[in-house]
Amino acid sequence: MLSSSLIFALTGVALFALGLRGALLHPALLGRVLAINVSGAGVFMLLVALAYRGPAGNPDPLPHALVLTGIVVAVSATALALAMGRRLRQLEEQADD
Amino acid sequence: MNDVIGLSLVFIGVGFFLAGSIGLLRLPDLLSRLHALTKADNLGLGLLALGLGILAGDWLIGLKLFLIWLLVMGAGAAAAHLIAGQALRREDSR
Amino acid sequence: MIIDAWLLLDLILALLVLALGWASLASPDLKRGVTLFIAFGMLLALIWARLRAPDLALAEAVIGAGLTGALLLSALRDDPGLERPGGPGRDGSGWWLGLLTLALAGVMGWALTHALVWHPNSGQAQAIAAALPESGVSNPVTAVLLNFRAYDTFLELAVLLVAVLGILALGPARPAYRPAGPVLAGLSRWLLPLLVVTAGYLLWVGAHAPGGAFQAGALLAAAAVLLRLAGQADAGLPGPAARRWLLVAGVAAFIAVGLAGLLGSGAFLQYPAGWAGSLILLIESAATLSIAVTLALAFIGGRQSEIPVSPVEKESTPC
Amino acid sequence: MTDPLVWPVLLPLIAALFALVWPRRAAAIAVTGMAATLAASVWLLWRVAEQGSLVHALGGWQPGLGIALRADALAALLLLMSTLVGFATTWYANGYFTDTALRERFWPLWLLLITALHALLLSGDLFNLYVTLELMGLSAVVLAALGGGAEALRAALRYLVLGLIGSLAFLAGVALIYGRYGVLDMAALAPLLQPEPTAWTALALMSVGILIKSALFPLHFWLPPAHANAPAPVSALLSALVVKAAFYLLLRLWLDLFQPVVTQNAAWLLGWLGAAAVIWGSWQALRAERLKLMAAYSTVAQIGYLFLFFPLLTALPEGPARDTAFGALVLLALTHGFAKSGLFLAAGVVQRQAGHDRIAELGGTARNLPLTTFALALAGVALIGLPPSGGFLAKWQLMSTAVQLQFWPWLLVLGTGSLLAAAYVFRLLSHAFGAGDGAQRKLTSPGTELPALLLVLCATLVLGLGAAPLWDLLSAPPALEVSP
Repeated sequence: MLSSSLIFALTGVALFALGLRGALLHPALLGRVLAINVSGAGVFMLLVALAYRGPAGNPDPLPHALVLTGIVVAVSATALALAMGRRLRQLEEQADD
Repeated sequence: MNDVIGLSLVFIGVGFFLAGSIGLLRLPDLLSRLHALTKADNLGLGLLALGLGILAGDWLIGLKLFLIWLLVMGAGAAAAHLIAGQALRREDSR
Repeated sequence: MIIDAWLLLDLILALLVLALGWASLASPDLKRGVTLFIAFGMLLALIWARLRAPDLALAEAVIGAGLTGALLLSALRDDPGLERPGGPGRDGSGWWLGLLTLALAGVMGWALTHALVWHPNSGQAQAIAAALPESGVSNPVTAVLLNFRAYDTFLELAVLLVAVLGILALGPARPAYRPAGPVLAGLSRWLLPLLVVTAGYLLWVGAHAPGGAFQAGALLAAAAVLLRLAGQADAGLPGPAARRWLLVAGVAAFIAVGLAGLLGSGAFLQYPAGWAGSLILLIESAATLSIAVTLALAFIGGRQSEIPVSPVEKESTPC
Repeated sequence: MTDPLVWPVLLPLIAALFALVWPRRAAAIAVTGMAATLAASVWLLWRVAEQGSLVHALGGWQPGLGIALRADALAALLLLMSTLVGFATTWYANGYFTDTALRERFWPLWLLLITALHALLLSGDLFNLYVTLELMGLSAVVLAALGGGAEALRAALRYLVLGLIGSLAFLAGVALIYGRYGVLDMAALAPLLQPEPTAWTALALMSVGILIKSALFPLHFWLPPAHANAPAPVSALLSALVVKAAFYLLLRLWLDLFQPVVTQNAAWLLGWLGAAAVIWGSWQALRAERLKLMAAYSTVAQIGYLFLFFPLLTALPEGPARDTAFGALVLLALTHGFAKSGLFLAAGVVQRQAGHDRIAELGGTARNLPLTTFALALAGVALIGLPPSGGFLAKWQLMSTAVQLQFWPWLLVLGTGSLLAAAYVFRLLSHAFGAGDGAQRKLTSPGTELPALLLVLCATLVLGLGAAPLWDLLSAPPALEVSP
């Protein structure tokens, strides 16, 4: 019963859990942002795997569209988080001076 | 016949990639690693593109593959130059 | 028993992507982690292509690996202290969270296997294929994004807008890079027109082949990133007032077309018969500009007018 | 003929775009936009009262292939509350931000947050809900960081990271649902759902994601610093609406969509977490030294009360008794929304006039700011649950339902929670009425004090006296049963 869909869907689940653990535990903000991206990639992989219909069939385009939306949301959130982290560090440095 | 030539070119190209990757992992310092990587990858990709072009048997696809090769060579050369320059600068400041 | 060659390839890809994901998060050196993450993104693009999702492969390569990578690397440049391992964190107390996520993965895997093996379903593929001729485009992913589920894309552009407004509200831009040396300058002279032309091509071709507004916008943004790396502080963007108009263009185009549909046929975002293709291209063109400016501003990282006068001397653009 | 469903989403969004392009006119644009949104929300509620529920198939596509907007009485009532609170806080914010540059940055984001709230309330599609959750989360985070200080930014960053984790968990649940059932439209999905591994796991993932955002104990820890350090109008919106929108989503999933999947034990788990939130949040509110922190912890407690309803509603069979309990839940949510937003606005006034919000040093506030102190007191009345507020009726109904089901622990929780609430409210008022010159009256225009007063009047008088029609409206059939 092992199919390409199942392999990548399970890999997606593993990446999701791996990223979740990192997002909760990584000591640095940048690491957490990385982890959230890995976790998101896991969910995306789950969706793309679900859409796959074998080498002959046409894949279901709906999950592809969802993932495209998800990728763009992820990059927006990443950019915002990094900008906030940079601003916070500036404020902390000012406070230290 | 074309298939045999194409496939063997692809395999030789993959071999160059493999050699480049091993060089990246095994060579002692940054500059020699860069050397191994750029040379092997440029040649490997060229052979790969050529082989795939022959396999496809379509001059338009071949042209596209050739353009890809050119682009990667240009970008790769510039990137290697930047990395090497950065490395040298760091050594100077040390 | 002979294992299918595809399955073998899939297993290798799956193990490789897991290893890269793990290594990028486990690395105590964040610079190494970011580099591994970019490789992870490229591998993802490969997997999307393998799973016959070329639209996603394009988007992942440009956005997921490319722009996200550039953002992460520039965050490291701003704060070299980040590379050091350690820092405030919950050391050692997180083992139970690790166990919890492991259990979660187990449960999800079980549920998924249950769904995939015993209850396979075809999703919306047939409904989409049946409605595709009426959608105005022949690339099914574009049809979903800009017609069937255009409302998602509409709100997604609003998400982009919020993110960029947030970044602009937070503070001044990151310091500019030093002017490029001859090699980088030469490269960008060659690459820039190529990127712009490719972006235009992707926008146009999205109607019937892989591509579309997001990939095109991201490529344009990549051109801006290249310009900024080569030392141009404003990344080739127009002035503040024009930027505002460009930022709202995508959402505004959606609203205008949507309202026309609401007044004409009673449903928001309903395209009049025969006009769907052109209206989608109109929305996509506006969205491409908005996405490009948004992502470029995200890379610049703040308000331009307040860039520190004395640029910080950083060793990120040699030559 | 067009229907009102898209307007509550579109109007604030259009206003946001105009406010961005014409920053000088942003305040006027925001007030106009909110007034128009208010009209649309009233129109929507009126149509829902007339028809029971509304559906708008976006793009003219069959929901399932496309996305549908849906409104029933619950959505329409929350939408109206959201617009009223949004309107009052917009009015208040107009005088709050004195720095021109900050004002110009504030307005578009503010209107985008309101857009996100309304899009969430009206969405009928699981993936679209994910997009609205992200839109709401990101705009809320940015607004919470707008206070500027390192403390606010640190809290906002934690809020962001947790919010993103929550959204991803939600999305993972949505992916599982699509993998098993192939549908994202909630109305089309409802008849397909069965109690089985995929549905359980998906519901668990989505619920955890939303519980983080609705700050149910013990996932509440991000809320107090984020809400207490944000600018006052933003705190009001975050506490009254953003948390409530996440709760609304949970309500939709547990009582509507996943009803056949939910087990009584799971509902009890939520109920007990709610009970812990009531006790812990009220206790922390009593110990808080700052007024805004007290208000934020009180939100943790008040969210807890809402969760006490879950096991009762799951245990009750369909019928008038369940409808009444459900009405009480909605009444409590609405009361808290009005009371808490009023409390935060009043706290903002006090903080501005006194230069701080340390409760122990607020002596003289009653003399110097009588209207605002009155608003604080009325908000307290609603939060404790004294008559004639909506909170009184709702808690009374909660108590009698618990008695009817012989679920005695809830009486203890309600009693303790109300006593603690009374304690923290009276502690605040005793300081405010005490001697001192904590809050010196500087220039105060009616626009500063009135919005808070109007909001708490809604919580106490309007909802207390107008509860009966609300109950009637809610016993109409839910939206999911109506096909387009």
